[in-house]
Amino acid sequence: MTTATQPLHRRLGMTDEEYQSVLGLLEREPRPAELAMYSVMWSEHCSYKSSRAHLRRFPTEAPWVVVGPGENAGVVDLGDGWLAALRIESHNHPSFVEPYQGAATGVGGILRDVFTMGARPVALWDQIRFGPLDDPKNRYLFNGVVSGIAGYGNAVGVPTVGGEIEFDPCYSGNPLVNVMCLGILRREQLVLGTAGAPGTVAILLGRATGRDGIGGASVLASASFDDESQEKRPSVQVGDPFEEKKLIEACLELYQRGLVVGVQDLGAAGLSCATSEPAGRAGVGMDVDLDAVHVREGGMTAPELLMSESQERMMAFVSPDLVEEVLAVASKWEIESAVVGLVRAGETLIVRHRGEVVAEVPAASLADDAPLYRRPMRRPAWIDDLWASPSDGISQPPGDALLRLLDDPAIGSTAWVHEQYDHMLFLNTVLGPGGDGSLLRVRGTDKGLAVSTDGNGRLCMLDPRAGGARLVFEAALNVAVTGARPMAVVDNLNFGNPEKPEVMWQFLETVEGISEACETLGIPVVGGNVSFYNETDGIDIHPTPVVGMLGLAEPMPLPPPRLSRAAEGMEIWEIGMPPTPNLAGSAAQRVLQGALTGRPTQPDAEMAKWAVEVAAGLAHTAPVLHDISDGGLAVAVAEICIASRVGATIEGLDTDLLFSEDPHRFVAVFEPGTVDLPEGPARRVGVIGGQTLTLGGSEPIALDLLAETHRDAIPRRMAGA
Amino acid sequence: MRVAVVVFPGTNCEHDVVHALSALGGEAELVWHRETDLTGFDGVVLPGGFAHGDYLRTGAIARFSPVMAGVERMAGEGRPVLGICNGFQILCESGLLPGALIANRDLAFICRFVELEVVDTDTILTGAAELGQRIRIPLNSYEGNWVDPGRSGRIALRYVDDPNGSQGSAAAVASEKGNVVGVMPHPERGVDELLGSGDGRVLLEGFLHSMVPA
Amino acid sequence: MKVVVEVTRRPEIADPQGTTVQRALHDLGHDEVRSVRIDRVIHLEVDGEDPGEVQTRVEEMCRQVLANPVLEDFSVEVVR
Amino acid sequence: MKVVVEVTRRPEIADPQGTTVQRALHDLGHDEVRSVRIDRVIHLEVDGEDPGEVQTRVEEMCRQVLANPVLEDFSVEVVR
Ligand SMILES: Nc1ncnc2c1ncn2[C@@H]1O[C@H](COP(=O)(O)OP(=O)(O)O)[C@@H](O)[C@H]1O
Ligand SMILES: [Mg+2]
Repeated sequence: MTTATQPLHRRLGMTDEEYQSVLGLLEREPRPAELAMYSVMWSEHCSYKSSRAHLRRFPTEAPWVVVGPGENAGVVDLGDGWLAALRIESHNHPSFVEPYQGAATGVGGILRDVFTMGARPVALWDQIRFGPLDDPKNRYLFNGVVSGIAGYGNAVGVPTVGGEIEFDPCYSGNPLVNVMCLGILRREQLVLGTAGAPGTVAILLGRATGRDGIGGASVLASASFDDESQEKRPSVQVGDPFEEKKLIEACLELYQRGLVVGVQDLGAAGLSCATSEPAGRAGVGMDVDLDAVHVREGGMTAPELLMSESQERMMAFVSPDLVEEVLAVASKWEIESAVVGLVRAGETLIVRHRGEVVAEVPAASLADDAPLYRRPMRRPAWIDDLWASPSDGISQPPGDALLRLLDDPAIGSTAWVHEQYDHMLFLNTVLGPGGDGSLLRVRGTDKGLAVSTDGNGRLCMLDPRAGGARLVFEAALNVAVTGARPMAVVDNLNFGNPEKPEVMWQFLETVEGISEACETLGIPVVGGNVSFYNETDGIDIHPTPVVGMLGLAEPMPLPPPRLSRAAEGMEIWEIGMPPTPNLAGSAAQRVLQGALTGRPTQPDAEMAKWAVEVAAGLAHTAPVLHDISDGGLAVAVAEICIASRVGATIEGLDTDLLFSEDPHRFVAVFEPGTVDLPEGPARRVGVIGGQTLTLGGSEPIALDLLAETHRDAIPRRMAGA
Repeated sequence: MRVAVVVFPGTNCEHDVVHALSALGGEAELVWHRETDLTGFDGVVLPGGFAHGDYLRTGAIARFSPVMAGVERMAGEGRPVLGICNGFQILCESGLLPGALIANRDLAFICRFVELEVVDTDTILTGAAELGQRIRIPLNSYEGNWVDPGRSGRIALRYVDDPNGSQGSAAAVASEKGNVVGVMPHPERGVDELLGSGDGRVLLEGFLHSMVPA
Repeated sequence: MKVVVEVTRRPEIADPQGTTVQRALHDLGHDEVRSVRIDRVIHLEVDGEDPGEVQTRVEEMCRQVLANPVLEDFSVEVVR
Repeated sequence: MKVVVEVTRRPEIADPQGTTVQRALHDLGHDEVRSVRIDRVIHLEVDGEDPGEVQTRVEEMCRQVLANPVLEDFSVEVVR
C-alpha cells in the first residue's frame, strides 16, 4: 500500500471516496497535515467505520452506569461514593510485528484509557491467543508477548491478576493480544475527555514526541498482513513503563486537587485525536502550536507531529489560573510538560507550525464525520455443512481422555504465564490467577470486585450468536462463583476482514448474541474495542469476541470459595442445566479428535439467570465452587483435586457427559448437610477422598500424575520438547 | 515508632508497606526521594518497585537520590534500615549491604509464594523469629539473584529451595551490625491470611520492635 | 575463534533507558553529556577454521537470536 | 566528543544472560559456540575540548554510576 508513486491519501491508507468526502467537507484541497489528521482519525482503528452502526445494538443503560461507551473507559457506580472504570483493548498486529513491545505498549495504552477517567488502575487481565506451540515461531511470539506484559505491567506497578490463553492454528499468522484494565475512583475524581470552555489551556504531559509509531496502531490495526507488512515495521513503538508510572501519579495528583477540566490520553492518532476529540465533545475549537510540543528528535514535520504515536503522553485541559500549579505537579513527578494549545470559541481547530497555519478544520469533523460503512454481509454456506455433521462421541476411556486434556496448554496450568506477572501488588488480590473469576477486595468497605474474561473462537466459529451469548453467561458464572453479581461488560471483538460479507455476518451474529445475553442478565455493555483485519494471506481468524465481566460482591464472602478448599469426605455436586453429550466446539473435540464440527448447545436464558443467582448465593457457604467450561465436569473436578491435593470419585456418568461443555453449570463441593441447595436442577455426582481420581468405570489416576501433567503442559512445550 | 517509607520515582510497594506496618501498630509515613533529612524517624524502609525504571542496573540511579544521605546516616547510627526487593538492590548499589543482585537464573520474572528458613535472628528483620522457623511469603522479582564475591554478607533468611540462583540461597542479607537488612521476598505481602499467608508479620513485628525512639 | 557482535538500537527507535541515564548524569552534575545510548556487545567463542565461514554463521545467529531485526542493527567482527 | 564505554561483567560473576543465549544457540544447532558473554556498551556524546580531560571525566562517571565495581570492569575510549 505504500509505493511513492501513489497519491498521498492512498499512501496514508485512505480510499479515494474518503478523500472525496474530505474535499467536500473542507470545500478545498486539504493541506498535507490536514490529510494526515483525517487519515488516522478515519482509520478503522480510530473511527470504527465498519462497526459503529452495529455496536449501537448493545444495551448500554442501567441505573448504575455513570459513563457508557464512547469515553476512554466505562464507569459504573459501586455505591458509597466509589466508582469503577473498566476498558479492554487489543494490540494484535503490533504484537505480531514485535511481540515484546507490541504487548507492552498495549498494556500502557489500556492503562491510560483508565486513568484518563480519574481512576487509579488497580488490575490488569490479559487475553492472549497464539498458534500451536510446536512451531518455534509461535513459541517466540508467546514468550515475547508474556515478557512484554510482565515487563511493562510489573514495572508500571499495576498487577496482572488474571486472563485467558487459547491456542489454535488460525492464530499462527495473527496472534491476539487483548488486555483489560480496571480502575477505582471516588466519585468526585471523575474526569472526562472534554476540552472545556473557551480560554481553557491545553497542556501536553509526559514523554517527548518522536517519529515512533507514525500511523502505527491505527494503520497496523486497520489493514491485513501480507508481504508488505515488513514495510510497516519501522513504526514500532517502544514503551517506557517508568514514564507511565510517573504520569499516573502526576495525573492522580491533578485529579485529587481538582486541577483539570478534562483529560485525553494520546494513543492511536496521537495529537490529532487528543486535540480534535476533546474539542469536538465540548463543541469548541482550539489553537494548537506544534512548535511548543517537546520533541525527542529535531526536524519533525507537522504531519509527523500530528500522527506520532509516541507512548506515555496525556493532554490536560486546565483553566488559565491553574496552569502554573499543573506545571509544578508535573515537575514534582519529574515528567516533562508543555502548554501546546488554547481552547477557542467556534468549532475550528487551527494548528500552527513554524509560524504557519498547517491545519484549519472543523474539530468535530475528524470524529463525527468519519465514514460509516454498512458493509455487505452474507451467512456463510459452510455453516450448514458444519451443523450437518455432528460431533463424534469419545472413544477412549475417560481417564486417558482427561490426561490428554490436562496436558493441553490451553487447559493445563497457567503458572508459567501468571507467575511472570506481579499479581499481588496493592494487597487486594483475594482470588488471583488459577481459578475462575478474580476477586479483589475494596479496602475500607465490605465490597469485592470480581472480574472474569472469556473468549472462545472455536465455539463462535461454529455458531457466533450462541457463542457470543455463551461467553457472556460463562463470564457471569465465573464472577458468580466468587460471590459476585454481574454488573457490566466490556467486550473486545477480534474478527477477520470486514470487507468479506461472511466476516460481517459473523460480526453481526456475535453482537446480537452478546446483546441478548446482556439483556437476559440485565447488564449493560459499558465499553469495548473492535479489531478487524485479523487475517493473514487471505485466511481469517475464527471470530473471537472476548468478554470482560465485572461483578460486585457485597458483602464479599469471607472466606470466598477456593479450588483449594476441598477436603476428605465432602460431596461433589453438579448444579445447573443438565448437560447433553454434544461435544461440538468443545476442548474434547479439539484435543481428542482434532475436529471442529456440529452445532454447539444453545444457551438457555432462564437457566443462565438461575445458575448465576444460585452460585452467587452458595458462595457464602460452599467451600468450593467452580464453573464448568473447558474440558467439562471431568476437568473441573480434576482442577479441584489438584488445587486441594486430594482425590475424588465420580460415579455413573458416561464419558461424553463428563467432557460436555454445555453451559449454565458449576461444581459445588461441601460437607454433607452443611449447604442447603435451592429448588432446581442439581445432581450429586461424587465424593472427595483418597489420593486418586476415579472417573466412572476407568482406572483410578494417581493425584501426582494429574498434578504433573497439568503443571507441565506449557513449560514442557516452551522447553522446545 | 515513626518509620520513613521512601518513595523514589518508580517505587510501587510504598502503600502496601505503609498498610502492613500500620496494621501492626507502626506509624509509617511516605517520604519523597528528594528529602534529605530523616531526623525524627526511628527507622526507614526502602520499599519494592522499579526506582528510576531499574534502568542501567537496578538501584544504580536511585542510590544517588538526596534521601540516601539520610538513609546512610541512619544506618551509621545503628538505626533499622530495611530494603525490600528493589530496596535491597538499592542498598547493595549504595554499598550499605555487600554484593549485588543480578538477573534470576532462568531469566524470568518470578511472582509466587516461596518458603524461607530463618538462619540468623540477630537482625532487625528476624529478631522476633525463631532460628530455623519456616516462613512463607511472596517473591516478586526479576533481579533477585544475589552475588557476593567478597563473601562478607550475613545471610538472615534462606530459600528452602532456591528459585533464582542466589548465592547461599540467600533471601535476606544483613550488614555486619545487623541493623541494615535487604530482603528479596515481600514480608508486607504476608500479613493477611485472606491473601494467602500471615507469615510476614513476625518479620515486620521484629522490625518495629527493633526500634528505639530517636 | 573470538567473535565480537555489536547490537545497536536503530536510530529512529526510542531509547528510554538512554534518556533516563542521561537525566541521571545531569543530576550528578555532568551537564556536558549531550546524549547517551546503551547497546549490547556480545563476545562469542566459536569453533571453526575459516573466518569467512564463521562470520556467515554468526551473522545467521544474529538474525535468529542475538539481535532483534525489528529494533536493532548488528555488526559482526571475527577477531581471529 | 564521542565516547564509547564498554562495561564488562567480571569473569567470576555468573552471567545468566550469556548462559541462556548459549543454550538457545545450541538448541538451534549452533553447537560450535563455545562461550557467550553479553556486555553493555554505552555511547556518549560529551562536550569538551581536551580528549584526556573528557576521558578522566567519563572514567569518573563509570566509577560513580555507569559500572558497578562489585560486578563489572569498564574501559573508556574517546573516539572524538
Ligand atoms: N494469560 C493469562 N494471564 C494470567 N492468568 C491467566 C491467563 N490465562 C488464564 N489465566 C488464569 O487461569 C485461570 C483459568 O483460565 P481459563 O481457563 O480461561 O478460565 P475459565 O476456564 O474459567 O474461563 C483463570 O484464573 C485465569 O485468570
Ligand atoms: Mg471458569
